[in-house]
Amino acid sequence: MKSAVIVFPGSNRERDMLYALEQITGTKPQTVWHAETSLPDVDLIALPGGFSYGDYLRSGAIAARSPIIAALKAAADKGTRILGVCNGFQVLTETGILPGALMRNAGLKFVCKTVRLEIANANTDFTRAYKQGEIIDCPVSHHDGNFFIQEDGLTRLEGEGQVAVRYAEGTNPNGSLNDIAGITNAAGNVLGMMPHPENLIEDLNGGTAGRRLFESVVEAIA
Amino acid sequence: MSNAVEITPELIAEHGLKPDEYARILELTGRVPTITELGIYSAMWNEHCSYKSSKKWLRTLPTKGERVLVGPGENAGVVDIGDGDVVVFKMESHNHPSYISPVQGAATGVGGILRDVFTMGARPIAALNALRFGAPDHEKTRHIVSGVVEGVGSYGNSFGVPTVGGEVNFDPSYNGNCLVNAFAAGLAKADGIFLSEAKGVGLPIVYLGSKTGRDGIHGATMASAEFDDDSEEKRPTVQIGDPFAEKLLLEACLELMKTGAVIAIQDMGAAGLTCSAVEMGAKGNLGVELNLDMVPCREEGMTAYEMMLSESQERMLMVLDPSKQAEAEAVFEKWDLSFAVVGKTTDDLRFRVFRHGEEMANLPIKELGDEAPEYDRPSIPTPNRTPIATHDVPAPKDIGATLIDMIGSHQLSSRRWVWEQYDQLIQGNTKQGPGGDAAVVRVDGNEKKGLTFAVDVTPRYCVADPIEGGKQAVAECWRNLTATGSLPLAATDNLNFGNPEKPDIMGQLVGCIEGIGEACLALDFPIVSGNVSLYNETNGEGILPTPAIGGVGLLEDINKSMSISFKQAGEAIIVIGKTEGHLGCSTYLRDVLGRNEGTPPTVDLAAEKAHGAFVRDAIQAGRLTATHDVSDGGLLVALAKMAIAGQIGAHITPNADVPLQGWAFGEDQARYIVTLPAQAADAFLADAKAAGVPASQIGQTAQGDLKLEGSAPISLASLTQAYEGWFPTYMAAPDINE
Amino acid sequence: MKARIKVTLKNGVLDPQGKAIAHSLDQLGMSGIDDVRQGKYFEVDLSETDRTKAQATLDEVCRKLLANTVIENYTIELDGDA
Amino acid sequence: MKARIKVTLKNGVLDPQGKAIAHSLDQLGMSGIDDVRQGKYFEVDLSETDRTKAQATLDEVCRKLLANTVIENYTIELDGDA
Ligand SMILES: Nc1ncnc2c1ncn2[C@@H]1O[C@H](COP(=O)(O)OP(=O)(O)O)[C@@H](O)[C@H]1O
Ligand SMILES: [Mg+2]
Repeated sequence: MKSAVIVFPGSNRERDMLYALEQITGTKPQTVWHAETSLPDVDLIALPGGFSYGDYLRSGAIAARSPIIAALKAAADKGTRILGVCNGFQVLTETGILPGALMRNAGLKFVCKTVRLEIANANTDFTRAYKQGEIIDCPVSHHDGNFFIQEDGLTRLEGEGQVAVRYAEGTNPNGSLNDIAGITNAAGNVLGMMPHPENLIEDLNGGTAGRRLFESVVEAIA
Repeated sequence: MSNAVEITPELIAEHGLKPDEYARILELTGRVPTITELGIYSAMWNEHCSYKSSKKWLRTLPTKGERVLVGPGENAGVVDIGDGDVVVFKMESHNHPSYISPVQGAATGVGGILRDVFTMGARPIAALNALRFGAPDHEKTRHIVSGVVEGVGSYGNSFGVPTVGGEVNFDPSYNGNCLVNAFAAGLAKADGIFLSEAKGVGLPIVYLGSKTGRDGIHGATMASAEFDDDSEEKRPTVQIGDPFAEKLLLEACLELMKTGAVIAIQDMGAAGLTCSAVEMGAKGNLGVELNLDMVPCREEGMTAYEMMLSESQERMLMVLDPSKQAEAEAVFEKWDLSFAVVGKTTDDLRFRVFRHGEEMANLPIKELGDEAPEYDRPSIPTPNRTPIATHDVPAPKDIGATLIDMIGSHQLSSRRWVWEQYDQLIQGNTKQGPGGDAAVVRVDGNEKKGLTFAVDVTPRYCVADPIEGGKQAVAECWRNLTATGSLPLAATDNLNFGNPEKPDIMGQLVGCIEGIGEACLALDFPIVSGNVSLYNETNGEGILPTPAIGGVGLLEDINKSMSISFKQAGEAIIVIGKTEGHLGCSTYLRDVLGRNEGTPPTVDLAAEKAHGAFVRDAIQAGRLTATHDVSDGGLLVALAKMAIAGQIGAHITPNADVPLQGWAFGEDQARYIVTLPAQAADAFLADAKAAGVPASQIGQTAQGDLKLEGSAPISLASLTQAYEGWFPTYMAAPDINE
Repeated sequence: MKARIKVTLKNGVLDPQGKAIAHSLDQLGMSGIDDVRQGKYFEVDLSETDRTKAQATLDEVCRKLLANTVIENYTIELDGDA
Repeated sequence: MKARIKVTLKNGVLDPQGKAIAHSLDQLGMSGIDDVRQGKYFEVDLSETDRTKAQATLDEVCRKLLANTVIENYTIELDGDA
C-alpha cells in the first residue's frame, strides 16, 4: 500500500505516523510539505498529530488554510482514503472535510492516558479488522478533543453509522458528545479520530491493537 | 536611553554588582563604563552566568569517564552509548520566573533546556521535571502547582518531546520560592556534535529564531526611572514561551547542521545576546563585533542596553561558514525564521557592540567570559545532629491505617494528576513513562537498545547532613536507574540553595557537593553537565538545600527492563540490602509523628555498588519479575506501591529482630525489593549469599490484600484509593490568581 | 487604521471554558454571576485607510480565518465606530 | 445585568498567537494587515442590579480568574456603558 503523510509546521507526530505506516505496510510513506499544491498518487493520505502552528487561534485552523488543502479536498472527493489523527482530525474538521468541531477538553487540561475505545462501526475501511463492539485500550494525548456538533448533525452522524469509534463507558477523557472519539465522512473514505493508533503498534507500546486500523485500510484497498 | 547615562553607586547596586566588582570593572575597562557596558558586566558576572560562588567547588566533581565525550562547560553533556550514538543531556532551573508567573516561567524553563540539547546537534527524546512546592495548605501553593504543571506540559507537548518522569515534593521552605528543575536528553551521532567555541577570524555571526523584544530585562533596572520614561505601563519582565517557534528552530537547526554550514552555535538563554556572543568568542579566544542595527526586533526603538539584556526566547546565535551561507538561508526561509548576519569574529579579544554607528561597548572578552570573577565564600559546616534510636520512635497504633495515611499524603501519593497532563508517548519509543523507578525509552532507530532516566534528591536529608544528603541523592538516582535493569552511565546536577553569602548556606552547598562528588566517584557516575541556582530565599529564610541529580542509564536489551508492579500471585518477595530500621529524618518520623529530628541514613557506597550490580545482573539474566528501590517511606510503602501498580496483594512476615516501625518505615539505603518465581527463590538467595549481598525473603505475592503477619489485612482497594486520591482531591478547588 | 474583532460562540454551542469559569465562581462562593461565555478578541492594525475597504478586508479575514463560522459569530468594530 | 470583559496582553508581551495569525493572513495573500494581537473576551450575566456592586464583583472575578495580571490587562464594560 502506498501512503503519504502531510507535514505542517508544528506537526510533531509525523515521525510516529511514518514509522507505523512503514512497519505495517512494508512501504516507506512519502512526506508532503504543507506548502506543496499537489499530492502523490497514493492509497492513503495521513494527517499526523501535533500542534500545527502551535494550535494557535484554534487547533488545526491555520493548517487548514495551507496550500496543500485544495489537493486534499479533491482527494477526499475522489474517494482516496484519508486518516486524520488528533491534530489531523482537528485539521479535517477545520477544512470542513469532516463535520463538527473539536473544542477544549471539558476538564480544560491536556490529557495523556490510556482510554478504552469501542469500535462503534466495524464496517468502515478503517475498522474492518476489528469486531463490531470490540473494546481496545488506546492512548489519547490532546488538549482539544471535545467533539461537538449541532443536534441535526449529530443525528445524521449516528444515523448513518459515521461514528467509527467511541470512548467506552466511563472513559470519555474530554467531554465529547455521545463519547465520540472518531468519525468518518458520509462516503466513508475519510476518518478523523483523537486517539493514537500509531502509538499502539508494537509490544513496547504496551499493546498492538492500533495495527489493525492500518491493516483495515490495507485490506480495504486490496 | 542613550549611552550617556551617569553611572551612580545606586545604578551599580541595582545591577547586582558589588563595590569590589565595580572596582575591577573600572580597572578592566580603563574608564567609567557606559550603561550598556555596565549591563553587560552585570549579566556576565551574575551568579547564573559566572558561577562565581560555586565554581571553586564544582571543579571538585568527577566529570570524566570512558564514555564521557563532552563534560560540563558546554550547553549539555555528551555520553557515548555505542554504535556511534551519543546521549546529550542537562538539567536547569527556572525557579524565580516560575514563582512570578507559573505557567510562563515553567514553560520557558522547559524551552531553555530543550534548546541546550538541540544546540549540541541532538534531537530531544525525553524530558523530566523535578518540582518543589510550598506546603499544600499555603495560600499560593495550589495556584503554583496548577500553573507550573500546565507550563511544563504545554511546552513539551507542543514541542513534541515525551515527558517521562520527574519528582514532586512539598515543603514549607518552598512557600515563597518554588523550584522548577527541567531535565532534557537528546540523541545525536558522535560525529555530529556541535560546540559553542567560535573558530576563524572574520566569519559571520548569524542570528536565528524569534525576534528580540523587551522580555525579561532585569526588573530592578527596568523599574529605575532613568531608563523608563515610557511611564504608561511598567513593562512586565516575564518571558512568554513560544513552543511552536522552538519546534521550527529545532528542525531548522538540525537541517542546517547537516549542511556543514555551522562552525559554532550557542542558544540565547539567560542574558541572551550578551551571554551567547561573549561565550562563543571567549571560548574560541576570539573577539566579537556586533552591529545591533541588524538584530531582528519585535519592538520599536530598542536601545543597545535593552537588546543586549533581552531574554526573548527561541533564539540562536551561530558562526557560519560563509561559503555555505546561501544553503543556510534556504533552510531559514523554509522554516520561516528570522535571521540576520549581526556581526563577525575578530582577532582582538574585544567584545564590541555598535548601534546606529556608535560604539556602545568595547570590553575585554576573556575577562567577561571564562575569566570572570570567582569567590571563595566563607562557609560553616552544618552542625551534627543527635541520632535517634529506632526503639525511641513510637510504633503506630494501627499499622494498616498508618500506611494508608502515609501513602495518601501529599508526600507519597501518586503524581498521576501531574503526568497525565504530559505527553509521555510521543515519538513512540516510551517503554515505561512516569510511575516507575526510572523512565525507559528506546533509542530511536535501534531495535533493542534503551535509555533510562531518573531525577532524585531528598532535601530533608541534605539539610540534616549535607554530605550524606548529597551522597544519597546520587545513590537514589543511581539505584532508580539500576532498578529498571540499566547500567547508570552519567549524571547532571541542579544545585538549588539559598543565599551563598551566608556561611551556613555556603556550608550546605560545599557539603552537598562533597557528598555528590564522593558518590559519583564511587559509583562510576560522572557529572557531565549541571546548573546552580542560588539565592532561593524568602524573607531571609533559605529553601531546604536541594541538589537534584538527574541520571541516565543504558539498557543493552530494552525487552529485559523491569517495572515495579507485582506480576502474579504466588511469587517470592525478596529484599536486597540490610534492613536496620533507620528512622532519623524519615518520612514516618516527620510526617506521621511531626518530628523533624535525627540523622539521615548513612550511605554505604560500596554496598550500593555491590547490591546494584547484583540486582542488575539478575535482571539481565532474566531471573526477576519486578524490582523497586526502597526510598521515602521505607519498605512497607515500597511494597504497597508494587501491590497498587500490579493490583496484586502479598503475605509478608516482618523481621522480628527489628522494631516493627523501623522494619516497616525505616529508610536504610542500598535496598531493593524484587520478585521472582517461588521455586527460583532458594537459588537466588544462595547466589546473593555467595556474592556477599544481604538478601532475605519476606513473603510472597498473593491475590487480594496486603497482609502482614500479626496485623489486620490492609485493603488493596483502600490503599489504591488513598494513593490515587490525594492529588486530584487537592487540585479540585478553583485555581485563583491572587 | 485600527479595528477590534470579537469572536463568540453561537447559541447552543458548548463552551467548556465558560462552563469551567462559572463552576469555579460557584466554588468560590462568588454569587450573583449566572453565566459566563468565553470568546476571543483581536486588535488589528490595518494599513488601509478607506473604511469601506477595511471593513470588507476584515470581513474576509474573519470568514477565512479568525472565526470558524460553523460554531462562531464575529463582530467587527473599526476605529471611530461607537 | 450583562457585562463584557476584554482581557489583553500588556504592551511588549510576546503574543505568539497574534504573530501566527498575522503570518497566516500574509500567506493567504490578505495584505494590508500589519499586526494582530489576540486577547480574550467574556460575556457575563449577573443577577446583581446595582452597578457599583456589579463592577466590584467583576473586578474581583477578573483578578482571580479571568486575567493573569502579571502579563494581562482587563477592561470591564457594563450594560449601559458607552
Ligand atoms: N513532575 C513529574 N513529572 C513526571 N513524572 C513524575 C513527576 N513527579 C513524579 N513523577 C513520577 O512518579 C513516579 C513516582 O515518583 P517518586 O515517588 O519520586 O519516585 P521514586 O521514589 O521511585 O524516585 C516516578 O515514576 C516519577 O517519574
Ligand atoms: Mg524520587
